[in-house]
Amino acid sequence: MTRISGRYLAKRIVVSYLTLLVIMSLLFVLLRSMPGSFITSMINPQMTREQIERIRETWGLNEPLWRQYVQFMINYQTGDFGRSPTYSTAVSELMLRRLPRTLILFGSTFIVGYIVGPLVGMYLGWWRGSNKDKSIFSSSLLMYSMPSFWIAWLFIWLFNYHLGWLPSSYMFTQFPEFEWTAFTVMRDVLYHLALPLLSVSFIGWVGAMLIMRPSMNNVTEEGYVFLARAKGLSERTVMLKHAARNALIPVATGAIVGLAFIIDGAVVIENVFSWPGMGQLIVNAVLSRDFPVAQAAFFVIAALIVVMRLFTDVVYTYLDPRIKFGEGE
Amino acid sequence: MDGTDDREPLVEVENVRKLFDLSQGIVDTVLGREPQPVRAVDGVSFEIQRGDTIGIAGESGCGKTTLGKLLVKLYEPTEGTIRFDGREITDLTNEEEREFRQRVQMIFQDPFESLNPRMTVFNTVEEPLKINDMADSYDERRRRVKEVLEDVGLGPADVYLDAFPDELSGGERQRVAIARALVVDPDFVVCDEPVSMLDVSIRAGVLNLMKRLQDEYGLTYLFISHDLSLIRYMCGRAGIMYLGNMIEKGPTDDIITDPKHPYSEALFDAVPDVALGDERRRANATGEVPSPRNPPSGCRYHPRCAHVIPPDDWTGSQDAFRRALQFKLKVERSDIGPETVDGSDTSDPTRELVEHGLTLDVPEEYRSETEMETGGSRVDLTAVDLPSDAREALFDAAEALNGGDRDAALGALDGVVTTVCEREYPEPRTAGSRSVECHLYGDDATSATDSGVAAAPTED
Amino acid sequence: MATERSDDRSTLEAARKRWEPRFERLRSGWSRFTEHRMGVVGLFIFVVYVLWALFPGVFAPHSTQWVAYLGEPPFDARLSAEQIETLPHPPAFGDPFFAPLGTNSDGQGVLTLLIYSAYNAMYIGLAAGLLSTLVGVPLGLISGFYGDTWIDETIQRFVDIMYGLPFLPFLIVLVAIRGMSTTNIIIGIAVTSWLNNCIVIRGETLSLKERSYVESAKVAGASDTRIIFRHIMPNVLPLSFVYLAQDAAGAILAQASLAYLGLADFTSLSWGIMLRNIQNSGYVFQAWWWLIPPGLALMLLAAAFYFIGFSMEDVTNPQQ
Amino acid sequence: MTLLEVEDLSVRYAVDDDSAVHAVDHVSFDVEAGETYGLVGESGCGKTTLAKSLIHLLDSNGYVESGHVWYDGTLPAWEDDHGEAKQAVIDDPDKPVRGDGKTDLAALSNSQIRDVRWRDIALIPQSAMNALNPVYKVGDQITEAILRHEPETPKQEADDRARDLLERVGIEPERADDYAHQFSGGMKQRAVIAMAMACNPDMLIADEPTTALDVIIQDRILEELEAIQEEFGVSILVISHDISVMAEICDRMAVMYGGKIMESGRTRDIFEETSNPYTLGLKNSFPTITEADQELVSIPGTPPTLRDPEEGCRFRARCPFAIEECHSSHPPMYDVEEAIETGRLVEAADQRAHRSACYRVDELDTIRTQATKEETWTEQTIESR
Repeated sequence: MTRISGRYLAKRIVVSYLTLLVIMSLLFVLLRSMPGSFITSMINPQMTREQIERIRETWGLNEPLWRQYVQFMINYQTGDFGRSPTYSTAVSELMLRRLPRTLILFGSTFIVGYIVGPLVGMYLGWWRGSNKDKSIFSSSLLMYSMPSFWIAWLFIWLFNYHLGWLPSSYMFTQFPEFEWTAFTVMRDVLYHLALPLLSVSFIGWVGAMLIMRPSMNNVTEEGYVFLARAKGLSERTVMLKHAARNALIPVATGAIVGLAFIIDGAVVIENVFSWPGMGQLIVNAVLSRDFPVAQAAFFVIAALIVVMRLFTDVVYTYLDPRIKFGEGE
Repeated sequence: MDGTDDREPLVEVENVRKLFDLSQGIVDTVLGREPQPVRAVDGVSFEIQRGDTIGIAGESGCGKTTLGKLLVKLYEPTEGTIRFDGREITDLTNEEEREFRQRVQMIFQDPFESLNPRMTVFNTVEEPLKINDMADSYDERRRRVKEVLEDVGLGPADVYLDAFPDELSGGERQRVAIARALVVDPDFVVCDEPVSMLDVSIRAGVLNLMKRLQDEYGLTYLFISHDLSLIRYMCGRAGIMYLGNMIEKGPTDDIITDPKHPYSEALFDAVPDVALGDERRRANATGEVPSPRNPPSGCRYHPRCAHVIPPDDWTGSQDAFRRALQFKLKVERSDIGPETVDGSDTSDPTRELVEHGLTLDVPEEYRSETEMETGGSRVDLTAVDLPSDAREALFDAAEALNGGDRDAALGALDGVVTTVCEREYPEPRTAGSRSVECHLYGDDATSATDSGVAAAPTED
Repeated sequence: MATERSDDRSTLEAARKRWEPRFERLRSGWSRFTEHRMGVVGLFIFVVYVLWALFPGVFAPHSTQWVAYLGEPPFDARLSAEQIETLPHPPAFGDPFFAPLGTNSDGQGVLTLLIYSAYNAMYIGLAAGLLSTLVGVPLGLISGFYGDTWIDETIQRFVDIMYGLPFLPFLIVLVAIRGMSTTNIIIGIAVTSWLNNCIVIRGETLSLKERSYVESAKVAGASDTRIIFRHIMPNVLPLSFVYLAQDAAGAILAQASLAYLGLADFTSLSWGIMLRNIQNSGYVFQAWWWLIPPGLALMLLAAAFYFIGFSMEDVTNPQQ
Repeated sequence: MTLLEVEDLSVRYAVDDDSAVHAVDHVSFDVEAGETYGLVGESGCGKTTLAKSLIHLLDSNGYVESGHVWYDGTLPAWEDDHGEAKQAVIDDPDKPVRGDGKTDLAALSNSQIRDVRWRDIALIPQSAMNALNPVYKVGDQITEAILRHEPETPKQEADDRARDLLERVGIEPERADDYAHQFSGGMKQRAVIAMAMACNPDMLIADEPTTALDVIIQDRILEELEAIQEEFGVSILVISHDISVMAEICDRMAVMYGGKIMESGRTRDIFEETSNPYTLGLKNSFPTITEADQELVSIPGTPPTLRDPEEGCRFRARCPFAIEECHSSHPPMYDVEEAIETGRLVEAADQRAHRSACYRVDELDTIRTQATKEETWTEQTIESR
């Protein structure tokens, strides 16, 4: 019965696509504007002339710049990210392999952050100015101020080094003594996920809280909250049903900023925990000057954000009937 | 107030239109969305004589504020011309524009928003002098500012000079705003609801101040308000606006004691009065003001009008025609269909729908008895004096609606339920001392009565 | 600005009259700020760090060249194998040497490094915050002031796209390509962090623009620049300070992350580099005196910025 | 029969530790069953605070300092089968129920007053335009109120009742499935009225019911309120700053200033036998549409801030008739008829009589004559006193 405004969605899809095009172009510009040429870093003195020539050719460096650009854009849109010199496979394959692993970490932290954050924000916004609000808010800001890798180390020190409860690296047990079934694998992944998830979420929820708190506080002034009280509803119902539901609307639009923040945390955390995802990949690629991989990894993460943003747009239309019926914006 | 036309008018507004395009983003353009401008002011003409106070009245969204802002050049008109002191204000040279900015000022509605919270009273009032290079020195500006502050009743001025707006009361703020407008000694001041945010006991003081300053400074006012009693108190002449049109203009007393346009009539009927005694007549208008983004065709008021004009060959009563027109409008707005009736009349669902569609959304005193009995959900068909062809058309339409075919329903009504008010915009015409934009008056009016009050409901 | 020919005293008097109400305002704003304990704490931490950054020699027990057992250069000896064995050394107060927070594996005093690194963090935070404010605020002002025109549309679409960029991966790629200097890091952070600034300032400008005091200024003949600078900017500046503080905090943390990932200038003294060195030398879980202080220092500085920022938001928020 | 007796009610807003805004100060009045009672006054006079305090809807820093709100009706738990208070409850000294079965709403706890809200006293808030929650269907918001107070009602029945109520106020019942943004301003106001009648309360508080509306819609809403009252027999407590609206719909009214009632009585008495300097001043400054050449006179000065007010009549600083006595204490509510007939100042025994808080009610003729003259109200004459 509730139909989502097709026009609104169409608009968001067009914007998303344009965004991806611009990100691709940006990548192209960034790489070609490198001091010297970016392939110098891939060439070592042992290479033969032919080898060097072949690299130049695969990168199309002999073509005029605009042809290179067109070719680059076509390749990227068809999912052809070139070949990696260090991993010596097609970059796209590498991406496909790494993406699900990263999604597990990104996705779970996103979910945890966007459950905890709005809940705490709701509570603080409702009681804004109270002593509880002041102390919880300033402590969450302290959490928000912690370097993510540092807090991860502290967690490892406590839960792994000191207590020995949880593993401190990798996604799977390296030499498992159990049978590989879907269940054991899942359990094993969750076991390895625990600390990285805790580390990113420890900081990541604050972003959502920072949006929810003032939003909730604004909503308490609204006429419908007053009316809900006048109807004799309990404070709890007024807060949860009438206030929080409306206060969530800006959180959905702000979710994308928080998502980017969580991704930043996750990229660092992947490196701390040797989680074999995109974050680890992009850092390794950059350090080993494997530009095809770095470039593609960056693009995939950006695309992930764009897709997530489309998703939050849908959530947004669900939350706000004014958009759902194509009348707001 | 009449008969002053031999003087040169200070402000002449000729057929001015102002459309606000809702901005079209790049993406909307790509997706081919139709732009739908808001027709804020839609063809308004009038003149203001020197020294007069002319009132602009109307409900929210009628375009009165936009009109005011057009006159002070805050907006550029989309169409039409505005002349100030004989000069068209759209093509002023820089020098002329400076002069214009000195001679024309505006006072805004909300005294809590019209003063910059980070500027002192002195800085606020001084600013127009500074911008227009009107005083040579700081001391001179200070002297002038003090003088004006005392003129507007904020004396001794020294107390106020260094105050910030949030330290002042609403009445004091509005006086500061007036001082700011008057500090450059203007000729023409547009006052946009200057007292609507003020408490009643303070209002009169500001209004009387404005009247006094008019004499002292030789001002001409355009006084915008939704409050008709204020218009009456302040203005010799007035114009009533509805959806961007000035539907009636003339001497205020005449408009109020004997409104010509059906909308003016409804508007004045609706004003409650402290004078107790006889029950006041309620406003005879259906529904609410439609969106200015998509205004009705012809006379903008015809969908709500009590005196909407039936076609020449209409043999029934005017009330019956008004009801039939309401039926048609409900079909157009998709406000009627099998789901809007409760289906209690299983024997004749078509008749039920017709009787539902013919009801009027008006105060009780204008409803028929059968309407009252059903709580406004049905009207007895026999009590509506419909011509037979109209009756047939309505039944055809209702049948089509019950069958789910809205277009066929509209087709059935087409040509039968039709009115000049819907087809043509009424050009302004003279009625007594006023100019009225209504088909009831003038040559082409068929059922015009001079008072503008048409026949009472048909049961009589 | 009172340039007329009058004697100095009246000029002074006039100036005093004009500025007094403003000072009064600042004073009352300050007293409202100090009601927020969080903001006062933030300000205190901030001041301490500023002092560290400006006069590290006053606060640090040693110079950065100081080495455990050997003292200040020039050295007349080398570290013996047993001495090296004891490094990193836990906190020591006079015996065998003075290092209240211990030493790192090279024998440098942790407290000394900590204090000398404040400059770097301050520099990066303030420079990146200022830079992103300088980009974001004018763009936001322009976008808001010319709201609903092609200028606004262009800026907003650009912002939209920039929001699609993952911040840290973008920094990683940027620094990898352009080089790992501090300047590049600052520019990179500024390029990606002005967005919030721009959006918020735009929103505020859009609403301020509709205030009748802006229209009133237009009617009085004020030019666009006068309206922007005299009527809109003073009302959005407090808000932009809030975002400057947030951007500064974000920049400090981003730089630390880059350092950890091995993408920072290793010759500079910075808390991020200190943490990186712990990992490189493999003492993360052994030398708590080396691990905790730099992280804490980072956290407190970022928190100080956030505390100041959010308290200012409360003070300047007209709704309160 | 008296439905509501407000007895010596004082409401304060705590500003900081040691000062408070005396928003409502020792106010007493009665509302009869089925009548429309008006509270009129300018902004900040305490009229809205007074109304909100009746059912404990004050902002968090507001509190009732003293006084009683006797209401003819009680908590569901304390009711017998006829809806009257149980004898056992009346006899229980711990329960705030009086011998005649009236309950002191001011003494109820937060959870107790929630049972009274909407079921006994419904409220149309000041900003009825924003009173509908944008994310829920309008019908569901009405059903919510029904289910809150009559939890045994089947969902379907509650829904049907919501639709009936909407139809009753002139909204097509199928619009119950719409969201608030799909309603026009007038329809929102009607929907809130429908919602207010959902649990068939005995009393309706309408806080500025027409302030944001255009005049034609206002006209229709006023008609709707009258019709509702006729049909449901509900008492309406109207709060407004617009004395012309009050004149039209109220049976009786009270004029408030500075947290005090200055004058109260039948509407006709207040307008035709005005007996308080403030009311006289208010009438002087209010323009009417019917009079051609009226002269408006404003009351000089501004309303007092009510933060720790001084002793004396709240209006004395703006009053041209102030005498020495006015500085001593705020005058009690004198019986006007008594003062006119016998020339004596007697505190009104009956809350329903025509009352005026002025030490000079015995000189009404002089005051009324002088009040019509503009020079009486100019600033100088008042300051010279």
